Amino acid sequence: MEMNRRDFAKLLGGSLIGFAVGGAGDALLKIPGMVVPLLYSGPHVETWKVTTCAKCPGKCGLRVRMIDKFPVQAFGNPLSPMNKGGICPMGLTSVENLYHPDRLTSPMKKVNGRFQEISYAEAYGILTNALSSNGKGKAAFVAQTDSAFMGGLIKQLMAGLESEKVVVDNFASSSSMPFDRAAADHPDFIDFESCDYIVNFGSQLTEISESPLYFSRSMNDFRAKRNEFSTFSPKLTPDAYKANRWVPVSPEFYVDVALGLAYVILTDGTYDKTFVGNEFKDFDGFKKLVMENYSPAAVESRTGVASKYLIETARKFANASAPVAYFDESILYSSSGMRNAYAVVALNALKGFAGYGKLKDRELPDFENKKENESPQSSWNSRMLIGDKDIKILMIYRSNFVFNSPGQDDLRKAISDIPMVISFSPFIDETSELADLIIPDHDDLEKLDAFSSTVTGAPVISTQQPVVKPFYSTVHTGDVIVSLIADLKLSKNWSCKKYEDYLQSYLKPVYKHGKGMLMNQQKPTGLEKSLHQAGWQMASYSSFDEFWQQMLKHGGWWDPFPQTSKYKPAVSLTVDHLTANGRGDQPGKNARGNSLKLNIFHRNFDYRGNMLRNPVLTEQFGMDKDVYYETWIEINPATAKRLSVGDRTKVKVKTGKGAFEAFVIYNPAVVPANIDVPFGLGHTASKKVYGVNPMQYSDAVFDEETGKPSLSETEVKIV
Amino acid sequence: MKDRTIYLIQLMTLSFNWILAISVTLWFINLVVVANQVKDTQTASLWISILAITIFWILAGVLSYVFFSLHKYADEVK
Amino acid sequence: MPKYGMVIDLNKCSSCQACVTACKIENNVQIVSEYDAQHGRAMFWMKMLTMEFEGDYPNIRPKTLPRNCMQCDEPSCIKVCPVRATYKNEVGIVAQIYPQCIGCRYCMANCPYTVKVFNWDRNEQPKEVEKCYDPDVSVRPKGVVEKCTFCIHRLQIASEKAKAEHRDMEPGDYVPACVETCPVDAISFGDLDDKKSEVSKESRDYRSFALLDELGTVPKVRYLNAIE
Amino acid sequence: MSYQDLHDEDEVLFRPIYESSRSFYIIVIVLTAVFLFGLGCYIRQLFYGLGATGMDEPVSWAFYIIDFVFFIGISHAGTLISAILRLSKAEWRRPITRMAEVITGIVLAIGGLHPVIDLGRPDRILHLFERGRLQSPLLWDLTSVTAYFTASTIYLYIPMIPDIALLRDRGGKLHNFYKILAWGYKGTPKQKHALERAINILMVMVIPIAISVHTIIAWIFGMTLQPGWHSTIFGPYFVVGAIYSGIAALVIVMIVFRKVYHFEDYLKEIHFKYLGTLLLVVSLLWTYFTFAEFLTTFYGHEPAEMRVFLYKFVGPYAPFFWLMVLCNFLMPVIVLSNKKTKTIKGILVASIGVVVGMWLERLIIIIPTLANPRLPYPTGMYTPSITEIGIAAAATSAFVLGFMGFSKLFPLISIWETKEGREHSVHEVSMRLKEYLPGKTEESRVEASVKAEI
Repeated sequence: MEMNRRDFAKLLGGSLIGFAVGGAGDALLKIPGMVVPLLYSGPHVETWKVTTCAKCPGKCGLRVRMIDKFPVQAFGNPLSPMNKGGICPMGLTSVENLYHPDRLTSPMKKVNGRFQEISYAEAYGILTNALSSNGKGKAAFVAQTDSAFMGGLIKQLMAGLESEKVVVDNFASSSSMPFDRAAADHPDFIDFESCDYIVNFGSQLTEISESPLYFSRSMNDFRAKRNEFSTFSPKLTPDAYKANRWVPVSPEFYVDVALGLAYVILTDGTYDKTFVGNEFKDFDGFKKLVMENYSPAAVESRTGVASKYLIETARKFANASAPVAYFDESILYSSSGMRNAYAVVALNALKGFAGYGKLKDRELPDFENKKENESPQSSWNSRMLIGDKDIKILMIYRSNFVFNSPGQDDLRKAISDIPMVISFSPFIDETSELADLIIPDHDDLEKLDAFSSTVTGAPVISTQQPVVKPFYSTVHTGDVIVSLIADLKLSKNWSCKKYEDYLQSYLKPVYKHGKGMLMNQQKPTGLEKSLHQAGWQMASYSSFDEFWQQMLKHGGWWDPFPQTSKYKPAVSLTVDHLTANGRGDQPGKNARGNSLKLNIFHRNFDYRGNMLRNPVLTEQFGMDKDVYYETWIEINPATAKRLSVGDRTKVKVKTGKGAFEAFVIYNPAVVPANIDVPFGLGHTASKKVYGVNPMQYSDAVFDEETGKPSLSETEVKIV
Repeated sequence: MKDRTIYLIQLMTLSFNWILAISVTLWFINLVVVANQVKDTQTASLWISILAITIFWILAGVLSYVFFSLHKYADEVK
Repeated sequence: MPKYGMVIDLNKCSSCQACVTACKIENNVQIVSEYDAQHGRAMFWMKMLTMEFEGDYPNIRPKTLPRNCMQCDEPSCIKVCPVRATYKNEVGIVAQIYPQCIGCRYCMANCPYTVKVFNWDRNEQPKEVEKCYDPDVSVRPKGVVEKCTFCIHRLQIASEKAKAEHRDMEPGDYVPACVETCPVDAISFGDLDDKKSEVSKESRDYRSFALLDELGTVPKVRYLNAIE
Repeated sequence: MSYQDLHDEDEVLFRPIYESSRSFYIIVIVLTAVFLFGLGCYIRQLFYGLGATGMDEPVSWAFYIIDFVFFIGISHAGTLISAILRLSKAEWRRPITRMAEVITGIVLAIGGLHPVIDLGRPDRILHLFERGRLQSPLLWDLTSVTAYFTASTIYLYIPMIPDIALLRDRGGKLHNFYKILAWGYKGTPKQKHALERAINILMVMVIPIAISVHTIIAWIFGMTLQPGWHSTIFGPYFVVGAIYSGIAALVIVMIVFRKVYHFEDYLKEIHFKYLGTLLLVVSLLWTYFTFAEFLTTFYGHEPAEMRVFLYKFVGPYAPFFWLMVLCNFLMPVIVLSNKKTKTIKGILVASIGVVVGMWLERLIIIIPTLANPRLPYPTGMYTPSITEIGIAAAATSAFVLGFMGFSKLFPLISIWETKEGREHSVHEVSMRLKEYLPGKTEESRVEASVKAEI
């Protein structure tokens, strides 16, 4: 650097001034009052605010630690019935997303392939123009939210736009959808008080489920009572560690396994004959199908599951007084997705759904509407974007579906062919980078929302309150949609101005109903329970406004003593359900062959590909395997030796879609015919790309009914 | 250089060794005091200190002995 | 004076790693760079270890356990520290004095549990992590050794709070972040000398064991064996 | 007698002090460049932290500590050997002792710095003095290395005083420098006597100090609970290893300077043969210790110990281990026990092998243990970074530079001892020999009177 004398003088002067302000400022110069707040870092007062975590379907209560009105940490809310003070890695790091430097700070418009910041008014104008000119019948909406209220709002918008093309990706509704379709109703919870045997078909109860924390606790209690459970899954995930028997099986064979179990029960005659006689409409057809095709020997030859395990499991299932054959959304992730689920529903039906419970109290409007909002899901799904020329407007709410499904190139092309794509994502991710307009949503901690859940056996409404004022010019997507409905006059009698009004309209009946309590105290004692049942209320509020404010303050409302009943639906399941479209039902054929298969598994650090931009989670992602910032594959040592692949070395993994580099981890619990690879890394839209996204290399195999991708049917080679 | 200056410089170099011995001593005394203050490994500190201090003093002593005897006997007639 | 200890019930533990994250964010443990992490310098005070696999495929289960500092009663790290940067305080916690550490890493070499981690590089954190620093815990500079301290800052806060309220500390006033976070209450924490406390009862349970008990380090973190 | 008389006889020993060839300057420049590179590496490490090295989580000690142990081991060349040889009145020691002691002084200073290089916070080094904890073997080490450095420097300096006096008397540019250092030595009998007395005291003192230094370095490892380190044999094992590498280093230095400064007349083949025999004996001793150490480990078959054992024998460190066995046992024993190969060249080859082998031994002791902790941890090969290699190279070049610098200031072979040997010892030794024989001789009485005279 060259420096002449004048520069030096300037520098000297500058540093002198700096000294005067910085060093002697307090004493010598009187700092004007206006400047003080800028210099003063605050009194560091600690406060706690309660909200709800929206990172996964779990709806855990969060206690956010605020220092001078800024959140710094989040822990579990001990008063929430969902998590009782515990919290998972995603919840713990939820504050970091708030401060993430990659967050979008204002609405963005794509001009010549580059995003430009625009004002919200302008963005909203573009959105209303597009919808009013081109909207009716030509719009599609892909959303991912675990809030039934938000989902309902989106459906209301699309109903106003006269479009069926809406999918709200909601774990709870996806999990209950097979019940709704096969039995016209769905169970609300597993009745852990009576349930004494569980067969789990691939669900990761303690990691990814409707409430991982509730299930973690319940499964511990369940086991402490010496109850048994078996898990059929393609990978020994942490929740299968605890299973009394883990039977490795590929997800597309769940249907065979479930029907094989049914075969044993039918042969033994140990099924619930009264229930089946009264409620199972097409039982004879079902029985015929099972008896013809699903003998344990046949199942073994197809799936590789030893018939002794089938028989053992089936007998335990049949002899249990209240068994549950459990599945959730994850059962759908295979080419036989819905058939898997139907088969498990049928298996449950054989024992009269004895382990499932249903909330009797149907007066609560939320739970009435839940059904309307969530299900039956329309048959449209995001895969159907491909080749659909009618869609002129696509709206995307928080769903990174390009990232978490195979066949991404087709999707990308389909999306870029749509003239107007509007994303509400708070980040630039793999999906929102394709959008023409982004109206970023608030961060979870800046947001108002509510979630309902019945999975614990009690109706719970958890509220998410904005613990901090929005940092940037982001807009609550709920507010956008509410004003869209109002401005475009899409609904009659629409009186809501904000999302808050919409939520309140749903929660008013809860207040009027009068039962239950806020999450402001521990679960009431037995005495309080008797008082409660005698008609005493624990309400600490006198008006709806007060109720609403307190609900936000305490993180929600729940009814600790609900009236429940057994779940005894009429089963309308037919043989067609199980042999859907004549596809896939190919008894006797070993579909898997001898080749290695890529099995993509999920971990509890990322649910649907939007969490691993968080530095803490990204670092910890492979910590237990000591792999950091790169994709690893887990391989059975026997397989590895056959392929002469060394432990903790780098290999190239090749599929039909290309090849990627991965770090080899020996894991003797991996199915010898599989190579397990974790889902979550490989966000190509982030500034720094760690690892690869295995979906990108996965074959585009889908369950036709739901459009869920198969995660374990891609042939793979190691080169 | 004058003999006087040279002698002073020599004395200074010798005193380095004494400074070392004395500072080692002070250091160890400090460590023993600290150990005593925090009530932690007092005996071990004491014994190790005694051993180490002795060695350094002997070494300094030997060097001084050589220095002073060389100067003392320098003018002796052969 | 109480003697704090911890018992981790492996029967309940669901390997969810929430304790690991909680520890990381509570104690401002450095997130190292990609290069460092891949070269064995990732820093975790609490870590999920897979000890071994039991059984044969498919009836195989990994034995996993969360491993933090064992807070030994006879700590081998203290013996070798040349500057008293690690010491056992009056409540039995093996604490670290970061400003005193000279970074010789002798304690790391002598810890049989490999719980100590070293700040190999300058502490450069992503912006969002810096914003979420726990104000109660200092951020360690490069070149010092650190490890789990049973969230000793929480003890200080709890005891000062109790003092301000003119009462004695009660069980449950002070728990480390991992204990608070554990979704399945697998970790119990408290006074080992109090025979009535849960942790003391559990530590005398027949299922209880300590890691590398044979070394005579007398860990105050014990485990309850998972049984079928 | 006058010192001027010595000139014609031992002029070759003075020559290096007054004359420097061109190649000398070239070597100095090259080595200084290497040293500066290493210094740069260290400064970079100061800025960026120890992340600049290749160390990681289980392998938290590596190159610096290896070099530390290695250099301190080499330092035993000197003082210990010269003290033992002096003590046992081995007459062939006379041209050797000075070089041995110089090695000690220089290498100790370099080796002693390595733990400081290894520190994460060298700026806090004073905490050792303020809040040190004497139970820590590192403090024992600091003390014993300081004591050894002091003792060996004094032990180098005192026997050098007569030679400095010679240089002073010759005049020249550095006249005042030598005058200061000569401490007024004029060679009077009483001065001589005082000097000899001091040498005798130091000779006895230096041996336990030297042994304690390496024992304590061994205890840094032996006092831990780690598999492969926690061993009672480590103290003597390290001492033997230190003497072994020390002799080898000494032989190399002697051969190099013999060639460069034309000391062939002083360092004769017989010296190397004797040193070769010593090397052979220590080699066998070292092998014995190694065998004992590994056999007990293997026989005990403790799982954690066995992991380390197998890591060395058949695991990733097997190449280094077997190379070490070759360098430290097979090669020296074959070369040194065979008359045909026990030439100066052969001994040089054996010595280089031993120095390399002993460095590998330190590597094999330190890294496999750290890489195999008791709890499951991923193990990976440790690879040094450029920083560590640079600093190791700088340390080596500092050693050579130091030696070269020394040779430009002081004679590398003790002139007065050579002279003394020439004048007195021939007679004294023959007297002594006769004394060993049965019967009292006339000469022994004469010898006694000669001694009394001195």
